[in-house]
Amino acid sequence: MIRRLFVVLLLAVLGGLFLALQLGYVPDAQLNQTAAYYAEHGAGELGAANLVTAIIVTYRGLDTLGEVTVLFLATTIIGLVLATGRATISSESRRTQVSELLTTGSRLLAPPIMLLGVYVFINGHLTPGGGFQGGAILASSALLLLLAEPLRDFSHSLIATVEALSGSIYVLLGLFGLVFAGGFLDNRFLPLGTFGELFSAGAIPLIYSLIGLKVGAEFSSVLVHLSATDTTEEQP
Amino acid sequence: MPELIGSLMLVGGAVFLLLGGVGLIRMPDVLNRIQAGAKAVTLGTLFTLIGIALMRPEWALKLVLIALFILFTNPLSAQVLARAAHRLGGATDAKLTTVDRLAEDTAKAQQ
Amino acid sequence: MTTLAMTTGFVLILIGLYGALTNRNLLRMIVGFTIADTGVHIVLVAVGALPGRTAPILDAAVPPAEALARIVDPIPQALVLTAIVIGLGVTALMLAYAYRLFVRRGTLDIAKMTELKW
Amino acid sequence: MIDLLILLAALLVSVAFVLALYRFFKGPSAADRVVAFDTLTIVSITGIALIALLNERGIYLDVALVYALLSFLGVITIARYLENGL
Amino acid sequence: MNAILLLLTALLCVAMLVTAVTAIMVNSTPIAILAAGLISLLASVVFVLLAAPDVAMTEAAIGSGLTTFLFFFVLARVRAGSEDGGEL
Repeated sequence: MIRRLFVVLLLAVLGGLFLALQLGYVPDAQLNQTAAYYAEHGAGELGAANLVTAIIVTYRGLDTLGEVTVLFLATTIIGLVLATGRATISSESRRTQVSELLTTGSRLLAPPIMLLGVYVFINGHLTPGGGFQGGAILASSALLLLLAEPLRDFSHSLIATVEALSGSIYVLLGLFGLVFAGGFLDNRFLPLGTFGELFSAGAIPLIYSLIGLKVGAEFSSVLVHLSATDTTEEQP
Repeated sequence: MPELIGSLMLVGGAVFLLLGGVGLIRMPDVLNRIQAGAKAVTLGTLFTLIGIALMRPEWALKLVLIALFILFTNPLSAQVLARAAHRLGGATDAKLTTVDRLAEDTAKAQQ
Repeated sequence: MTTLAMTTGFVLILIGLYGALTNRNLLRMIVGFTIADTGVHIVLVAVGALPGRTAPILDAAVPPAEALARIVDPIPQALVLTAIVIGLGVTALMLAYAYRLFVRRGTLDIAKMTELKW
Repeated sequence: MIDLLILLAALLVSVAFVLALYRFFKGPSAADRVVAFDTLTIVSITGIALIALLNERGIYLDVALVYALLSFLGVITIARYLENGL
Repeated sequence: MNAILLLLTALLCVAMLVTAVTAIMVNSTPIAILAAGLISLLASVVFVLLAAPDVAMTEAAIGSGLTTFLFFFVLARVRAGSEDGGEL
């Protein structure tokens, strides 16, 4: 009981802090300096219609590289933690069969979902979306296949290859920017093209597609690792 | 004129959504609620999407795609859910339901 | 609208923290953590959303010349975008640890894990 | 006239949302709650389309696209969990 | 038109708060996880209202399928092993 009281006290202090923040908050009428620069020059400098994409891929590209690294580390640790956990719970109950409709439907729906993921990250510089969303959608199609056929063997080596290749090419493209254009991860070593078309904005679609493939491979590997935790033989 | 027809269809679809919601409250057991939640709501969403497509013809392609996806995915989830509810037991009100083909089939398959 | 969303975000953080601190089941603690995470995202996006403006994506509706006067702040959105993805990685990591703990101990009750108590 | 009709549609959708939410909180069995969850996601698609219409931004529809194609995954996961399939 | 958007925001915010309280207070773990998934779906609509479609798309893609799957998968493994945690 004393512990709960302590928790409530802590939350009350935190709530008071939040209340002060909330009451003192006045919404800006105009963009602040950084945002105004991005809004004014983003489209002209980089040729990207989606300013969020421009910030993630180019202006704050180094942060994104760090973030992808964090994600890679998390995935690796999950693989390590679960790889030693193969000897599992003894009372593994028998799984219920998948209904035929789900199997057929998943075979029908997985390709469109994958296609939507590719559409989302290729059009990342024009419409909402981009590599992270597209990667999550790609992993969702893997999830659908996993739900429909729990015993399906996903190729670990394929996932690892895609992840490693896209990661290396991503860094390589960043170095291209350093050599041929203004700096690391600069997208202007390819022509900027016409504003608002698919093949525009320099290397942004290329870089974001690579991020999408990498994120998709990482999430898929998390899902596959988790689902492979029991290796007990299943009744057909 | 297409704007007016579109907004009328929008209201019609919203009425179907409302009916689906009422059905979700009023229906007696899980399987009946799945009927209301899947069929009426899917129809209502299709109507609203078509209505908006009539109001803004330049968005029509995306709206049709959304409608197509809903037509593909919603029956699938409703069927899987209904099967799970049936397997859990207690999904139907025994006084109202007299025919249960899935249970018959399962019994036949196990023999 | 912005104020409403921001208040909701703050209250969600408090509710999620309460759940994470008072529950004894590890999975329930992770659920509370997820809720607090969502609250943080909402607060950050609400800070960047200026009233009466539109999304920072330039197309026929918002030509680049009008961008300065009509779009919201894109920087918090970029931050939150990456935060959500990292959040999923962190949640998956926590769940993997919880699963390992369960395999070792046969329980998810935090009160039964006593090595770190003194 | 058209504005009034859109307002009416938004109100009806809101009422449907509240009804489904009521079923989510009350629902005696877990399956009831999942049905309400499914309904809520589909009602939300209409909500997003309405928001896009009111803001005059067609790009918001992309969110509805992702919503329509992915929201059923959650329902299928829960259904498989309920029938001991995971 | 602004009134409608305000109404929708208020509705979604109240729904999120009530769902969060449910997720914390309810006794069964699966329903708590379901409520957390509902919060992230509602949050993605709020993000659209706050003019952040990118964030909304991320939340919709990740919150609905992947998070729910991870939680329920671990929960199913735990339920297979013992009694605590998995009852409905």
